[in-house]
Amino acid sequence: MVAGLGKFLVRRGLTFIPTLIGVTLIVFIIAYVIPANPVKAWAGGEKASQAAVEMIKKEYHLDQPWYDQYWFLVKGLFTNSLLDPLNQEPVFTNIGNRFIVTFQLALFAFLFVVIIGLPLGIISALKRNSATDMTLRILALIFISTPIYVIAYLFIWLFFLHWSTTTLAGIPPSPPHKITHVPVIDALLTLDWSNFVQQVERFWLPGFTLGIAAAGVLMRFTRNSFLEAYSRDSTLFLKAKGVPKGRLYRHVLKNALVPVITILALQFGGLLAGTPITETIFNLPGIGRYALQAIMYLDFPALIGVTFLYAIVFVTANLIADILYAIIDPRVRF
Amino acid sequence: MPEPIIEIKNLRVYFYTYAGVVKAIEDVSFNIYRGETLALVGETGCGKSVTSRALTQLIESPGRIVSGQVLYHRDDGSTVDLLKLNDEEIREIRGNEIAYIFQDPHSSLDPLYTVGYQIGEAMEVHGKVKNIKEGIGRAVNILREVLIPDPENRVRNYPHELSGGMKQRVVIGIGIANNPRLLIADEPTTALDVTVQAQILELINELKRKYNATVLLITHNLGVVAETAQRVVVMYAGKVAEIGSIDQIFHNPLHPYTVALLRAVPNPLKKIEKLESIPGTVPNLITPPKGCRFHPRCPFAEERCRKEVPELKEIEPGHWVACHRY
Amino acid sequence: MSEKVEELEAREEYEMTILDRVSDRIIDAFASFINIFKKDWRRRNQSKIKEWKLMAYAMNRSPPALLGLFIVIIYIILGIFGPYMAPWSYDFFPVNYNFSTQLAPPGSTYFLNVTTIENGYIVHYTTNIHYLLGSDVYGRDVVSILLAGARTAFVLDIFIILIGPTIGIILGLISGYYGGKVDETIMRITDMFLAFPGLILAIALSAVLPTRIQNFLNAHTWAQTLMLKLFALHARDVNNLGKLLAVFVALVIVWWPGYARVSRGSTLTEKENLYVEAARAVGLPTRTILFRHILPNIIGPILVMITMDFGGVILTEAGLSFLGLGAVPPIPDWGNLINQGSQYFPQAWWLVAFPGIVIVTVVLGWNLLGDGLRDVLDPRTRRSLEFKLKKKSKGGESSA
Amino acid sequence: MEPVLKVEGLRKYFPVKSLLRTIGWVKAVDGVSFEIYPGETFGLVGESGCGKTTTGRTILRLIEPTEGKIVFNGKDVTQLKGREMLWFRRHAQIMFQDPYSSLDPRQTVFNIIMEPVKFHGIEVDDPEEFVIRLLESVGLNEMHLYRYPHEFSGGQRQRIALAKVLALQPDFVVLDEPTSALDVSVQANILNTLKDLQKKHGFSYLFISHDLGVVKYMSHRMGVMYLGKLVEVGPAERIFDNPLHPYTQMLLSAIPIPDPELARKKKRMEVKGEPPSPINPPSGCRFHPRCPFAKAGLCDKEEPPLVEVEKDHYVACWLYGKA
Repeated sequence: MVAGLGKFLVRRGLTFIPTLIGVTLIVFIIAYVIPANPVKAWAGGEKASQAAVEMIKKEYHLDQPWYDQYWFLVKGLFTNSLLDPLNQEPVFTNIGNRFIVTFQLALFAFLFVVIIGLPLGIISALKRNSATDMTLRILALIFISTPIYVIAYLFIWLFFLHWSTTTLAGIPPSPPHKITHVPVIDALLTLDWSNFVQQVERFWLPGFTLGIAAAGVLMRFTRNSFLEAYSRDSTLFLKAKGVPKGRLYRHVLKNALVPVITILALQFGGLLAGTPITETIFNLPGIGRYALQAIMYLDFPALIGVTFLYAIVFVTANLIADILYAIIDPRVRF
Repeated sequence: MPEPIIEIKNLRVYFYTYAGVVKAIEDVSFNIYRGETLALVGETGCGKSVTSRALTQLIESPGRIVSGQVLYHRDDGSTVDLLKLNDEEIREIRGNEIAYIFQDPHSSLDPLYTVGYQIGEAMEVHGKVKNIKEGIGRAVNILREVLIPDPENRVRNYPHELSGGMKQRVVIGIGIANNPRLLIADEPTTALDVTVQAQILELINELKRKYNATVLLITHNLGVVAETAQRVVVMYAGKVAEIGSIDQIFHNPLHPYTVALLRAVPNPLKKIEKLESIPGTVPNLITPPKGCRFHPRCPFAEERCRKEVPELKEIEPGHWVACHRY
Repeated sequence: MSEKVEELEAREEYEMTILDRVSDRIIDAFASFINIFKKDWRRRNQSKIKEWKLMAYAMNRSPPALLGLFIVIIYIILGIFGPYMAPWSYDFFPVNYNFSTQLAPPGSTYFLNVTTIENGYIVHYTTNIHYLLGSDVYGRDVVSILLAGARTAFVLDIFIILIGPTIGIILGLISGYYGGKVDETIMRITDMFLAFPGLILAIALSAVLPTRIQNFLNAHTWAQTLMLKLFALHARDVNNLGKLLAVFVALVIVWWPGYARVSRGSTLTEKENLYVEAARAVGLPTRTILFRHILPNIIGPILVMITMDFGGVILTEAGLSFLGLGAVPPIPDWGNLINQGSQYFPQAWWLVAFPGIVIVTVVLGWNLLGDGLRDVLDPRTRRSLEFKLKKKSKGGESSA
Repeated sequence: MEPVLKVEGLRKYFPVKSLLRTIGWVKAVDGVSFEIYPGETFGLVGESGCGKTTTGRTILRLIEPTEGKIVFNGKDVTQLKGREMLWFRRHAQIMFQDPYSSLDPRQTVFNIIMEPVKFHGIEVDDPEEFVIRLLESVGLNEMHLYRYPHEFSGGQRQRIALAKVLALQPDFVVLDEPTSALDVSVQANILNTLKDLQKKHGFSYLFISHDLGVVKYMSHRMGVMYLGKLVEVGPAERIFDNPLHPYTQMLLSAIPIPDPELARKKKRMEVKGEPPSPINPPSGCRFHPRCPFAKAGLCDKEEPPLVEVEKDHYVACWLYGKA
């Protein structure tokens, strides 16, 4: 069984390699091939001196053929020697701290997605075709239809300006003991309550805002998945066995979760994607905003770093989904 | 005189579907006698599965048991109407005193649990074992009983690791786990190959003898009926057409439907010049034909058949038919 | 118990409503219209016409879907005629040295001395400008921008959804039908695009593409004219088209992979159906099998997805302009108004609230419609309606 | 008489893949030879996974054969291309098992029947009249012309499929379990229609089924397949009266007989085991692990050839070979 799982993971992992290569290639095309003249922008805009432009060209191998440029880029990414032309720091060093903020934001959002989406989806399915179900279904559609940048301002007005239940400036310091490097988890692990409360106060609203659309998607998906699992013949057979309701629902839920897990993994990736807007509005120094900045200044080494990171997170989330999938569903392993 | 274990009286089940009210079975009455194998035969949609499921209220929404009685005679002499029991009471009977085997072993089992767990669960929910773990231990013996080779290792297998025939053995194992008094086998071999079918039927007969159980066998295959049952109930379009012993049904069929059905089946051991087919199609049960439901396809139909619903009448001892010709 | 049965039966009957008659008329008119061009069309497609009518009945019985349809129709009307219904041009802002019309709150009115050139003469006149929903940071009327912005959103929406999903569906069909190496290649490429968070890819593309697109536009006058007509913009905005179209290209690139995946999946299941093999057995070419047989059978769920994505495109497009990409002033755009408002929040709340309400309403409209279509496209719903209507009419006859 | 179809040494192997490598082959059809004469029905029986359906599809090149010759009206089908392939597609047809998925749900009956006719360029004066004529010949009528498949019952759909086959006036039709999804009363109807059409038009049928009773009713000659190989071939009557191969005997004893008296008298043979996977079939005679007469050292080592034991009756078993 374990051998089967290992083999499955190797097989799955292998298919990710071309994906990652492809992703860097796409970014390369976006960053180097499409723009008219990025070098000028890096060197300081239209007024850049010829000498500075030449120097940058040499430094980033821009005078070389495209495959050399690409190789330089990929090598730079893996050895973290690729410098951000704006502040001359290695790209991943710049990204490091920001990623923790973004990750923590996505974590909060994810938590809201799960605690709103799953139970409401299940309730909707259990009370199918009732008024409750109808209300919840429309609520889910409203969640999906409301853009982050609208809901964010509504919430800021309500929770920040009106009730002052959250804070919008700065970010709380990380707890002194670093275990996972994610502040809120570290605070929880080291039982540092004051820091934990600070983290929650700062992050719950952006997380909630970011997660609400995905929660709507999850609600709909969970409902359908649960109903589908409930309508299978195996459910009738369980009833015929004389299995009580509680245990029956446990069987159904476990079956319904199999597809839900894939969606959850995809949603985690999707939540990261939504961070540029949320971070801008809530003033959080994460990679979403870093990416925006990089784009505005045509700072392509930084952009490549960020997108590469996103792709890795996405791929990892998929891999985790596959592992969970294989753990829940014995059929996948073969 | 054989004593009945189940008496079904005027059972009526309707389905409130998107398309309207499907009168799936109407006024179905027959007895199941202790220790016999009773076959319920009929074509797709005739209501044989619905009847068998209605016995323990296993009717899913949008279906509904509209009226009728299912009198169940317990060993201690007491009698209960299964349709009057509440959810918990009927649950205690299902899988315990009355167990089911369904048609498709691939979809009956939960793919996410081992076969040992699923057998153990059947015992645990009826308090036959303290916990699932003990149940899994007992499952080994059950797998051995349904002739699965290497049962010690097989209990840890998931359903997808077994062949169709083996899965059906597991389903049978779940059925007999609590030593039921009535085993309802709903098309247990339809999804299987002939050679495997023969083995499974053999196994059911074997177990029936061993546990002295009663079997209700639902099938559309007249061959299976002839080889395994003692008595037959023939259903057509939600009603009972004819009841009798297998010799009565096969050698002296009375209902025109039974007669036609027997002439439509090719017998591989006989020389057949021409199969006879039944004209027309099975009626729509949302708006079933008035009078005798078979009259639009019946060669002997007369005015009366179009108007009056025929009653089930006993023509010779144990041989009942619902037809105006008798 | 039997009382309950009768009650259930009674509740399940339907009568033709006024809406049903209206939808019948529309469908009949449409059928007669086609009948003019194709001989015998109506008779040969009577089953299909009946099906359409039943679909309409199903729709008529779902208030949320009707609401969605209503919103969508309004959106389409505004998308076409919005710029011409606006009280002021999208780039009109009064310049006055005595007072500022910038960030005027909703309901305020200003008297203006206007100087323009008409037919070669300089004309002075006074008028007043009433900011029903306030004005933006330049002093432009929010109502006018919302109306003109409907066109921007609508044109982008329609063309992105026409192109992106079409590419995706075709690739998915090919990938699913052929399998093997073709499938592997297409799906790996799709995976690469899916591995990017859509918004990030769109952001990056809309940042790098404008110059190239602008260069192309500058070289091709016909393209310039076409785009200005499409978006109902003044000729002086020609230099802003590059940024606007960058969003278009970016979203098309972002929008195909999802469809490729879904239609590949459906094709894989659909090709297991024997009618596909039957088509091969009589020698039909692959093209016919793919587009005449498989596509019509998998299109149902995809149509639902497309309907809902009409909303999704609006959300993303407005999101990009909220971030300062794509449409920038003076091009009228809903997301851009919110962008402006975010800098003066909460003082200029109307710049967030009104475009926000418009976006949520339109997106919700598409989503409600899509959700309703899911039921309408389900054949079981139609069978049921057919039965209930038939039964009702029969009952009516006997009592009469 | 020249056979319509002659199959020689037909093989179809499907690769089994793991981690991009082929680790084995499913030998679905492994060296099958038979011929079908004009106006004849050749029955093919066997349990699921024995390769009978793959045989049918490979003959029509819906699946490309791995090896072997398929000669149809004198031409080797495996070599056909372009126009000649279209000729073959027109003259050799197939009717499928499942009437619910074999008709495109989005096409009217008229289109379903006319599409291949138009495609093959068959001249028809009045298409409507032509299709109505066809529908009438299979027991439907003009009322059904512009309806969709979902408006019909299973039996009616099989009739539509039959009308579609008739429209191209083929010489040869593969019938792949055409009635196994239908109820017995409808089945008899379809089988009789098939027989009548054969008499009228002189079709040759390859009749694939797992139902021995139906095969006996339909076939003139038949073959019994086990794990990709033909184990017994001969006139249908002869095989049922005197089954020679132990597998055929086992099948006949396993099949339930719809007559209690005959069932009681029937000679019974113990049914052992389940069919093994075709990935790694047993060596020698593939039936030997389940065969009560298997001789160690012979049946598990050497594969028995198909030999003529009595006139026109072939069997692949060492019981009749090396005496």
